[in-house]
Amino acid sequence: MNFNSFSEFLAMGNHGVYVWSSYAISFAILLLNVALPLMARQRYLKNEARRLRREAQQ
Amino acid sequence: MSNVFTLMLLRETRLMFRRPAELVNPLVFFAIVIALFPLAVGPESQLLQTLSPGLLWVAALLAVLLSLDGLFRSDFEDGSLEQWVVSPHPLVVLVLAKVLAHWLYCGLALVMLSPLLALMLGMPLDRIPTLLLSLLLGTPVLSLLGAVGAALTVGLKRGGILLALLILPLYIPVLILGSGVIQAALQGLPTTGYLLWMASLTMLTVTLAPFAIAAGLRISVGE
Amino acid sequence: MTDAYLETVDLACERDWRLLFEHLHVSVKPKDMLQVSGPNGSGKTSLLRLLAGLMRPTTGDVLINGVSIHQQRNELTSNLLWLGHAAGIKGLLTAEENLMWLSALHHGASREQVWYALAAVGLAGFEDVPCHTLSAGQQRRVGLARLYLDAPALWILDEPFTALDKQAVTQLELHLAAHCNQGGMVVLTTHHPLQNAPSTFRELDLGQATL
Amino acid sequence: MNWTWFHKLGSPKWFYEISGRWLPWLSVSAVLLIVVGAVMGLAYAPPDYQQGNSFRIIYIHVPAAFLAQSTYISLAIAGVVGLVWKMKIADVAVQQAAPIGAWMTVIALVTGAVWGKPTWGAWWVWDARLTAMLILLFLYFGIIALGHAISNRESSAKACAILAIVGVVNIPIIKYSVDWWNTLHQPATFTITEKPAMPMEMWLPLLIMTIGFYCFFAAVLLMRMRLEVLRRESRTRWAQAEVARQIGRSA
Repeated sequence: MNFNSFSEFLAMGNHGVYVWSSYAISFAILLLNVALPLMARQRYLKNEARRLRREAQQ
Repeated sequence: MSNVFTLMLLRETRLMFRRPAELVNPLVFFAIVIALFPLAVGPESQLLQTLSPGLLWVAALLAVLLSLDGLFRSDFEDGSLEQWVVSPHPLVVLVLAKVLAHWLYCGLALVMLSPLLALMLGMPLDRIPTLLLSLLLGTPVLSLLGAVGAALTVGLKRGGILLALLILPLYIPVLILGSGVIQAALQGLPTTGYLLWMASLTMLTVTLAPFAIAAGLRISVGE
Repeated sequence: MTDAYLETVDLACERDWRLLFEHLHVSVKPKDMLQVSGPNGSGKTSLLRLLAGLMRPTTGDVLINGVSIHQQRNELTSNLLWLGHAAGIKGLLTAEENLMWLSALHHGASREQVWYALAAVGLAGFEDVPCHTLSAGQQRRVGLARLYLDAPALWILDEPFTALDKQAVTQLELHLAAHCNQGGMVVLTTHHPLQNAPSTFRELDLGQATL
Repeated sequence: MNWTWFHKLGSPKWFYEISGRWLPWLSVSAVLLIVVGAVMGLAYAPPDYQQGNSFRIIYIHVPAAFLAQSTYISLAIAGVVGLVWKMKIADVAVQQAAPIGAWMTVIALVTGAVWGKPTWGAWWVWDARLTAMLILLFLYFGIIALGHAISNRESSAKACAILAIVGVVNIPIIKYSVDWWNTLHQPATFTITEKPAMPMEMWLPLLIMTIGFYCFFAAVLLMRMRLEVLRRESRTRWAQAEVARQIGRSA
């Protein structure tokens, strides 16, 4: 561990804003990359389910 | 084979001279864009001279880009492209002739006009040969790479803006080298090495791009 | 089956998520005339474009003498005359210039042959008129004049009869039949029932083939 | 050499089955590696003697930049495979990998800019590497835009493949010319990846993060490709059965 206290860890020697913001933005983008295909999949399955129901009714 | 090449050049020449407006439009555009800059940044001659290599190159690049949207469009719409694809002659040869014609009537014309505009921007007379050489080596690359984009977007309804999006990033090396050479010349640095680099870039594009253009046209026709 | 020059094997075509046709087996041998018919959007033009090698099939293949056309493009292109919806006629060029160029793309033709062909489609005297000043029917004839040049064996024609007057239609029908009788092959789409078809005439209804 | 595996890989059904087996492993290792790498990089690596703690941004920046470039190259490779061997899976890969690559480029650009503020005192400096990254982003935009503009999905995959190949030939030329451009106009004093001999505690997290990013890329790519394969194969029986199974599970 390179830091003596948690507050020092957060401060990052006055560069905390830069380090934490870039990590936050990057992880947000990574999560977005996971979420988008998952949502697209859900949407596709929902559409297919609706289509199958419609065809079953006919 | 070479026969078809010259016939294609002849056909393009005929078409070009029967619509002289299309021949003149890129040139007028080039001149207007160059005239806009002194109006925008002020007429200070030192500033204009420093900016002149970049201005001339960006304006030439945009003028070529503007003319490219129509490169294959009318041939696509009237069925000429289909005829080229079903011809026993290699599409690459036909395409090379077509792009050569485009360069002759657009790129080369811009090169000829550029000294006049360069002098208006205050470029010293003894740097004009470098300018001419850099544009002469660079504009074929603009035509060839642009034709790749034009071939890929010819079947699309609003291909114009997309074409710019595809092609402009690919133009960056030519732009950097082309304007950099003139800047180096303005600063009195040697330019031969970079001109040779540009020449090899041009050769590389001339050998590879026609295949990409032909493949792009086949896709657009087959859609 | 074995004497077929051009044939399709289990051909399927899909456009914009819609299946136009599948499991299509068509064969054309010398002297054959094949009319592809069907309602709008049934894939007539697509089938013709597949046969001409302009499009790639979704599945299946198109063969010439048993070998895929995509492996022997030259065999296809040097024996093919393709006339699409648009025939590749430039409005700014004259009829003669257009024909000279289009024939140069294939085997080439002399000026006399081009003049003869233009006369054959009733355009004598219009040789050096820019095509955009001609009427739609006359422009169509400039494209069709290629059929009177020293033409390849396989003709694939998409709607060749559009914009033609009655007399020109009859003339073209007779010319197509003559080409077949001399051992040529014609594949065409048209909505109009042919009056002068050769004995080898067949019709392929895509509307029924898919149902 | 036996090439059957190569052609089998081209079969969408086989791809769907095998990727389903790989996906959990890839996802788990991506999460583990990225978390471990981030903790090590943020807390345990010693601060840089020149840049202090702001250098910890490289643990994101470098893997993202690395991935952004190699993704573009893999686009071109997949494009060649799709064009030459007509492999459907390669077509799918080209279009599904492009957005991920573009997002990685965005990460590299944003972290590079944020790093620049304490180091150079400006959010954006026309540094050779950042500029090359920006151009790469534009190249990605071109491919994505072309893919969306062409409605016929086979033509669109082929067109994207050609554009990617042309772009890949251009990348070394762009890199060379941007470097030259940078030396012609006074360069920025030092760049984000320029490091004098790094101690082990410094580069180990970097290595872990890079591998983690690659696993992440592979996992997301497989997720996207699996969905696209289901869409494309919606007419086949196995895809319909799979969709029905998934619907049953989510209902």
